[in-house]
Amino acid sequence: MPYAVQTPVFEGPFDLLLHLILSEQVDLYEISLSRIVDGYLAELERMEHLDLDVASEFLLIAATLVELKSRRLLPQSDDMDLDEELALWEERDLLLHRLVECKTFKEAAIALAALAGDASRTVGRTGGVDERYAGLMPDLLAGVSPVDVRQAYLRAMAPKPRPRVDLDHVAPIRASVTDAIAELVDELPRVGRITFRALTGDLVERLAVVVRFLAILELFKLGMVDLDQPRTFGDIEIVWRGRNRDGAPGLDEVDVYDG
Amino acid sequence: MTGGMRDEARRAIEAIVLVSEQPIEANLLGQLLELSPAVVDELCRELAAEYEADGRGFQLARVAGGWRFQSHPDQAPYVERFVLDGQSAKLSAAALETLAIVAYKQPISRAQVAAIRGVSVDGVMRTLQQRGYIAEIGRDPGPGQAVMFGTTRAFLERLGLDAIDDLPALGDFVPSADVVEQLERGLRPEPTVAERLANGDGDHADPAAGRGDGDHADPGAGRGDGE
Amino acid sequence: MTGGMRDEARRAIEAIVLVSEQPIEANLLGQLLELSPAVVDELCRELAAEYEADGRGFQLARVAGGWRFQSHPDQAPYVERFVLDGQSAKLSAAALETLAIVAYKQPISRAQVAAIRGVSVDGVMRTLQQRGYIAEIGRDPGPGQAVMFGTTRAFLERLGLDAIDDLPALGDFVPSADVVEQLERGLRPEPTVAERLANGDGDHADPAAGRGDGDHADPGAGRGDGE
Repeated sequence: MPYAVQTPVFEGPFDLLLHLILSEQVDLYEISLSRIVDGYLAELERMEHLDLDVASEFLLIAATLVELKSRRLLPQSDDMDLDEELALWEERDLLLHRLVECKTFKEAAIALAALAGDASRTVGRTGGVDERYAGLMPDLLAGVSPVDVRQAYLRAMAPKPRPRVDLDHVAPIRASVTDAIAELVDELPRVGRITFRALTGDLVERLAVVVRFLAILELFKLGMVDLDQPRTFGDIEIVWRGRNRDGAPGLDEVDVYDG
Repeated sequence: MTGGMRDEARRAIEAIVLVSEQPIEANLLGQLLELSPAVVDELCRELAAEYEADGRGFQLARVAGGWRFQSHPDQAPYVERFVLDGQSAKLSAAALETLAIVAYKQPISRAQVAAIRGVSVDGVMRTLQQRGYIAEIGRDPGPGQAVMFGTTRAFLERLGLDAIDDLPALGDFVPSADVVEQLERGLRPEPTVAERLANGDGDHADPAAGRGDGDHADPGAGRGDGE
Repeated sequence: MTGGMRDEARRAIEAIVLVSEQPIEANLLGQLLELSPAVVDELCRELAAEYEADGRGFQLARVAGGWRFQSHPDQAPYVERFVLDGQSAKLSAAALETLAIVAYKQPISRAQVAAIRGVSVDGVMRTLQQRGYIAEIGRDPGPGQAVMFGTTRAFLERLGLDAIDDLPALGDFVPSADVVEQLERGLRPEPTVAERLANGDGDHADPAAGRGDGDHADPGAGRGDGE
């Protein structure tokens, strides 16, 4: 498990993004969205390798990042829907705002830790009164009957209302890149050659599209598909290069094909 | 108030604060001694200064809205040796961040905290609640009636604060303009000024521009190169 | 022993004894400070004389073979007033629930009580123990050797019970004057079959009975029976 030792575990997508953008000691003008997106995706991949349950929060932010990056690749596009473009900008601003907010509370947390550290150097007295005064203690059970005790017990044992979790910020599905790869390894040999647009035509969820995109990149890296883009900014064509249709490799064996 | 009465009140304060199991409010001390809270606070400050001047191993301190006796921070090494159960386990980074959000944004719902942190906070919030640092302090009047959380006295005691207003201002922690600019640039979906200039000049030798072009042609390439 | 070392040791003694909830033996203090018990006793006597000379409202006293801080006897009137007025004279709902859990589940550890209540119970358990309603009654034989708590004779006496088995059984509930009173106060005890029958026969004009009917639909009603 060399990974576990080398790299920090990120608390969440903002944590990871802050790390990627702020830890690079580069000239301001050299910060590039592409590099950050690559770093983010590499980290996602690492988490999958570590068999961590990659939370949908990470994937949602990945979706936004990939979309931002893909916009960057297009020139001042004419065919882009203006609403879509505005929505993307809004999303970006929101993401930026959340990063700033997250960073603010990270700093605040450091200050709280310092306060707690100072405070832990003192211990308050809880010794209370000595036995001389024990008789004076008012009887706290005055007016309490055995039945009250039973009632209190039943109250205490009653199942607590389950905390209702607001899932607004979480995608309803948990898409996994690994699953997507498995699907593609099953599907691509049958079709041989397909455009990315066609491959994702039936997907409604943006997140699902992104996950497929990540899966394709993964397969490309492994040399199992070729990517071809005949026209600049045109459709991306995916060509299956896998050798053995029937013996479609399990993901564990995928590395064998590398190189 | 004569000097004798003053001495009398000071002694009574010492006795009562000593036997109180938690920080005791100036109000309550005032009621017991028939003094105004302001006078009580003044006498307590006097006593505190005296202990410090005498080099005592304890302090009279104002914590969580009341006065209490506590060991002097200097003596932490000895006290830690004695208080074996390390009474307050260290708070994790996640717990501290969550606590900071609740402290500054209270009252706040679990979902709102999760939105700020970008991850689910159910487990952390439950732990903080169990440890008594946060508590349910009401319900959102809105349609969802979400449970709203706030910090507790125990939180103030843990941080050695007198009141929640004594927290440093949140504004102190807002990232500097430099950092914000860096973040903004990291998420900028258009060519940077440098690139635009480079492209405009048609300077093909510029490696940055070259890299950009590579990306255009093949979305996978940049990634592959990086590996 | 130099003067500086002496001062250092005195301060450490003040700090440790202040935070200790029990009288602390010279032996133990000596171990912590790497001093002989005789020297510790000497330093403690010195400190005690100093507090007396300074007219402090507290004392350092030797009790039950150890040293402790306590309020000065001549401050007793104030301490009494504090004990009588200063503390809430009623058990909070939370404290009563904690006490009830200990009563029905004894022997039980602090952690087990906390697990049931879902919040930290350290403070409440300490108060209940100080009031003499619960006490340590042994140790868990398991690996953790957790302290196990149970209720005391005083608890039984206050409730007018002979033995812990005389607590109302959880399954069969006999309505009493208390229940009616509770209904009127808006608390909702779970009615049993017997009660339901009684209500069915009963006086429809009775507001308490009417409220009881509402409870029947409550799936929680059967819960008590299941215990």
